Amino acid sequence: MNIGAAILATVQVTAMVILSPILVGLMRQVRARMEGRVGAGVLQPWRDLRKLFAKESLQAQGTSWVMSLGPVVLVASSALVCVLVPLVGTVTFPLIPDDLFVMVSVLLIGTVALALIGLDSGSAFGGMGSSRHMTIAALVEPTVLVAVYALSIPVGSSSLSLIVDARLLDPASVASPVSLLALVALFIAVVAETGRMPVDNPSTHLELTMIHEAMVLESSGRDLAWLELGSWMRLGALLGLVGSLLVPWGIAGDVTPLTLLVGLLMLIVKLAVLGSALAAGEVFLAKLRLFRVPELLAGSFVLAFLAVTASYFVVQG
Amino acid sequence: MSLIGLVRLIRRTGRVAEAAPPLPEGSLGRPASLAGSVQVRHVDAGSCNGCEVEIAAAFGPVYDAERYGARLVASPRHADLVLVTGVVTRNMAQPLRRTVEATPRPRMVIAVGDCARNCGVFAGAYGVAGAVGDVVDVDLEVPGCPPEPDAIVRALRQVTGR
Amino acid sequence: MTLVLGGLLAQLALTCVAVAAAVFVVPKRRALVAGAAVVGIAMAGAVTGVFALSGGHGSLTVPMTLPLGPVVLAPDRLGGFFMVVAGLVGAVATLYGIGYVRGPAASRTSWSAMALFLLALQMVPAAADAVSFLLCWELMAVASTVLLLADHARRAPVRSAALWYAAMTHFSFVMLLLGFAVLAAAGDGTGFAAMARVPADSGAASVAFVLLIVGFASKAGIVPLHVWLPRAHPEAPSHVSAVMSAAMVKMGVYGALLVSIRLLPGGPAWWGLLLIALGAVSALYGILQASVATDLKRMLAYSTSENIGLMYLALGAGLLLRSYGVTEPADSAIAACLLLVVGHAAFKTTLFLGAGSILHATGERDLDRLGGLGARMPVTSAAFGIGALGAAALPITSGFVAEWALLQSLIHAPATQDRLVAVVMPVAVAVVALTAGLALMAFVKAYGIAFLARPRGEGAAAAHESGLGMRVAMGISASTVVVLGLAPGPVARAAAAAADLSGVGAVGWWGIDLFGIDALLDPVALTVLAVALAVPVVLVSARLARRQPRRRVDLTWGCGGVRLSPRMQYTATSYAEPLSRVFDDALRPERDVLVTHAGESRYLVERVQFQQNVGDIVETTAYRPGIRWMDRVGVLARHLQNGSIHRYLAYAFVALLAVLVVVSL
Amino acid sequence: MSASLFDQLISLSAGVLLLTSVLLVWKRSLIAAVRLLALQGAALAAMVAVIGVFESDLELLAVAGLVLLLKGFVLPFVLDRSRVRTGAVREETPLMNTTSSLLVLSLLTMLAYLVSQPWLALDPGPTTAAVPVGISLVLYGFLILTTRRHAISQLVGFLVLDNGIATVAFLTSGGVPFVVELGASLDVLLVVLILRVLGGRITDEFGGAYLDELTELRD
Repeated sequence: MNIGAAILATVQVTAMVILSPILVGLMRQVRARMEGRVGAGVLQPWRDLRKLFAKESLQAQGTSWVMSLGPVVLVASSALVCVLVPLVGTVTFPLIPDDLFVMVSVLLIGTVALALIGLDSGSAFGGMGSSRHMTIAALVEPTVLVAVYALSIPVGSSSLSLIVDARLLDPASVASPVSLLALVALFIAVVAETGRMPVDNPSTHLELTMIHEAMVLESSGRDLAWLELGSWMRLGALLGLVGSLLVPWGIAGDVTPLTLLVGLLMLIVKLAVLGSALAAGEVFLAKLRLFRVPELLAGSFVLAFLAVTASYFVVQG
Repeated sequence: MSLIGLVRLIRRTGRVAEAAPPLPEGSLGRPASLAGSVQVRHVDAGSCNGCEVEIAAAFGPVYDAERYGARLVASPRHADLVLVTGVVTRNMAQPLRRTVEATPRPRMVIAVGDCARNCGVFAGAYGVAGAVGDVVDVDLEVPGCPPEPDAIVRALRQVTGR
Repeated sequence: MTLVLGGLLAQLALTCVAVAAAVFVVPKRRALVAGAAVVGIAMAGAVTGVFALSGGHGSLTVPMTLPLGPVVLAPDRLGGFFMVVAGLVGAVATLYGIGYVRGPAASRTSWSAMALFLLALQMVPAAADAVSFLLCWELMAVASTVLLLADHARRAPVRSAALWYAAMTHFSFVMLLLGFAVLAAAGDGTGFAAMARVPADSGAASVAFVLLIVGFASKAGIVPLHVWLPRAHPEAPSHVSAVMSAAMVKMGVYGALLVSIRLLPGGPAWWGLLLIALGAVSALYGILQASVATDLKRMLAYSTSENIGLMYLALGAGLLLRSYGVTEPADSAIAACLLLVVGHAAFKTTLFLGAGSILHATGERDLDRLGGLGARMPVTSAAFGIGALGAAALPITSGFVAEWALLQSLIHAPATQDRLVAVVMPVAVAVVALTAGLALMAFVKAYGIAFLARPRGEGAAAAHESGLGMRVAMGISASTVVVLGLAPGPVARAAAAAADLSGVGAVGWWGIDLFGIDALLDPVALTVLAVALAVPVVLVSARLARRQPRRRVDLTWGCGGVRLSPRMQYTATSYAEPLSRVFDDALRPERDVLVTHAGESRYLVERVQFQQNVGDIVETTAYRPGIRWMDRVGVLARHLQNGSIHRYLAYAFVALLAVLVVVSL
Repeated sequence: MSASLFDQLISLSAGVLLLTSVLLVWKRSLIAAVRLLALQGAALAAMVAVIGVFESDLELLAVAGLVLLLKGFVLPFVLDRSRVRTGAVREETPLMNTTSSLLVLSLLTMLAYLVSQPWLALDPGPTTAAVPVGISLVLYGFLILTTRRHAISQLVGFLVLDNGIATVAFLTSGGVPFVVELGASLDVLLVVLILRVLGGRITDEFGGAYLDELTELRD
């Protein structure tokens, strides 16, 4: 069990390290095509990363170890999330159940690392980004946990692999209103957490409208490369999670070369479809004013809440 | 515009980017690590905004400089290339030096437009500190008043090599 | 003589030694000698607690001259649990205090009060009947008031804080007195054993429950009875704040546990709902105030309100589920409550000690003037950082484990199949989640603003690391936060023993296993995995660093600006601004923007002044009118007492007549 | 139609009813409101039709057609016309901000589930399981009525309320006699038309249809 889980963990992390920049490249490419551009190609994020790793890092006076350690923490937390989420398969370490609460808190470690980097730079921009980022993170939290609650009710556990396995056994449950409401809520939370439209504009150049970008304005070279990679891996893992919950088929229940290969292919397909859909959706959206973001989050909270209430009464009523 | 209207517009418009011209012969001593990916920080050192319009066009859908791996960024910390326009006014001389200094190495500086190269029509004006080359080291110059987007894209392609 | 009895006797003896040392040793050595003795009291208390927790028995009867009867001390397992917590917190805080105290906080009175305070903290959970409990409770209140008043001569806010504290703590005392009186009457005896015979579904039990919970909640800082907390904690010396927040306030939780699972087990469902409601309001309000507060210690005080709120919520959930007969999730919730007690004790001690070091080094509590302390005070920075991680409930700290257990027990409530539970639990999960999110924000703010970037004030720029004793104390408490986060198993076992819980245990040596609800967490395994994943990243980073070393530059990027001053950085106020706008209705901050125009011009501005004050809305709306009313009554009452001896004699005469009339009837 | 399919279809249409009304509270755009209302009407008609097919009740199917015609097309159309006439696009300043109304919404849903518990206990089944949705709709309708200020939003709230009552009626009594439904529907239509004429007149006279301004009419 442990060896199988270790193999699966390695496969998942490696796959996400390789795939997540390509996913971002794909999303940019979809967007470029819809805008009538040619686009830089899906491999452009990888070219950017390669270049950034070769560049020097600058450290301004007054900044501290957070500037250099923060990016490493972010990448490590994203990698841990990639292990905890059933992306390719549902085999887990016996002592480390893929508990959703644990996953969320590991994700939050990365959030905190980013926020501290923003504050450490000591510029007005960094503080601004950090403050907005944390405000949104705080308000997303109820949606995420209540959605988790809704998902956990049918199986009586917050373990992701159990939830996915249960969905495999009973495909009808995926399309039930409860599950759909919870997934929509979770998806809005993912959008907010990873700084996509309409909460944050990932391609903005205007400091005053930034959230994520403002925090990393001060980072350069390999620090920036780690930060980008870490954020992309988060995006990939969370989209993969939504994908696994929405379309659980093809996910590996045990560790053999064939099942792993099928799981991996399914993961690539799911990520490609979800990423393209997200990017295409973003073309139609304008960024929300910062103080209207709580409305969006309150809405997603209501959906999650309805999912919980309904599932109680539907299951037992 | 409604959702359906936007979908129609997207479908009707299709691709607006012009076909890529052949890769210019670059004899530029560019750092090998910048191949394929160049992040650009733009500094307006005292321009009349004519060059800005052209730069915007170069990164717009028609010329689409992004397809060659160049991208505008918000901070010199993220940049490899500083794109300077306009004569350097007295108030902008120090910020320009700081911006170049804030860019991690290997880095390059491109002076865009005649003003940036040799002060153009503003030469000798009282608020002018000099051309870009007088303040920081310039690696590449793009002539023109203002230069055409094509020229700017050519210069960028010399750096990215795509 | 049993071990427990020996421990109790040792505490009393050490208290005598400590008071004698405080009174007789020369001021130069007083802190060291008296402090050592006080540490001894606390450690003896902790050891006694361990004996009691592991099932040891022992009873100590201290005869009193008062007509109330002797004080009987006989700790049970639950009491032992709290004795361990209070003892360890007291020991670490006192160790810190030895190096920290200066001026009036180092006086004879203060050290004697400290000894009595720590003794009282041990005796409250050890008390075996209501009278002893109330006496110890009062001793605890008086000793802590004296400690709080240490600096009263120099600073007016101290006096006001002490007044609020004294008033609230006596309100609490009166409520407890009434509550225990009702129970004693119903159970025919003041012993806890006699009280436990009162059936929980009787009317008297409910009346007593409400009175006692109100009394304990006011000690615990539950909203709306929390008003003394944000005043007393900032003004007390920091090591005293640490003990007050991490140990004394917990006695309010101990009291609630005592009433609800030991004296009156099996109460109706609304008891649980009452506790959940109190806890939820308290948690949300506390953390909202904490996240917009700029005074570091005030922020920590509100965060205490929040954490106690979570404990009440957990206990309430446990009671609610028990009343539906769902034992395992209920027991997990109560275990979560105890884990929160331990976790909070560890990280709040660390945070208050860290705040004390900052105050010591910079003379500032205002976050808006701090900054850049990470480079100047590395040990404090590390300790405070770990404490902040704990308070934000992130892995691998004690706070995380506790909150994880709480959430797990809440989501396993569906087993009850009841609509009330179905409605309450999602709300509880949402409250816990929002609280966790806001706590994250609050503590990122506290740590990031105080320790990172550049100093915002002169005090922060001139800061220096604190002395050895203080650093050691902070180190001990910070490592406790991590150790408890890594190895929650033993604590879970202790909690299971203390409150007699089923379905809660340990997996392996250190992991926690809520096998009753099929949820386990092994932080060590998680950490090993995280480290295994981080190692390649670190290796790649190191390799790249060798090839291309980091280059130091002068300025952070500020758009090429020439005059970058530290005042341009974000402050704690600006950090919380978006949040205070989102929660405008709940916080009602007062904002003033004063624009001074240059000359006659409407367009040229000479100066813009911004002022913001986030008051405590509970205090302004609920307490102020009451205080005004009491003031008026007081003015009227003055007419009764005008100094005329004839009038006083007349009062006595009237009273005599009244008594005679009553007797004759 | 099999029982499980019936089950799924009922819960699906109930889900659409609930979702559209949540969106009605969420969105402030009046254009979206009209479209959502049409969708809601269609979902209600679908629910009636499903019950009709399951119970092989021709009368119910006729009612479903009527509901679809009236609530899916006629009423939204009338509403849209009056919206165009007042020239309003958005509910600009509701009395309660969106975030708060969404939170209130979740509390109302909870309340709806609580009060409908006796029904569920009495006769558990797919139709009764959807009763809370109807009650929620009634409560949401009241919420919209009390917190919105534009006359069109008021009409929207009124129609949501009516849809809620209709949902509960169809689900609990297994169908309303055709005549009764016809009468009720015509009443609603009449109310909407009268309000529409009134609103139009008021707009012509005063240049706006905000209720706050209408209080001045009393003087």
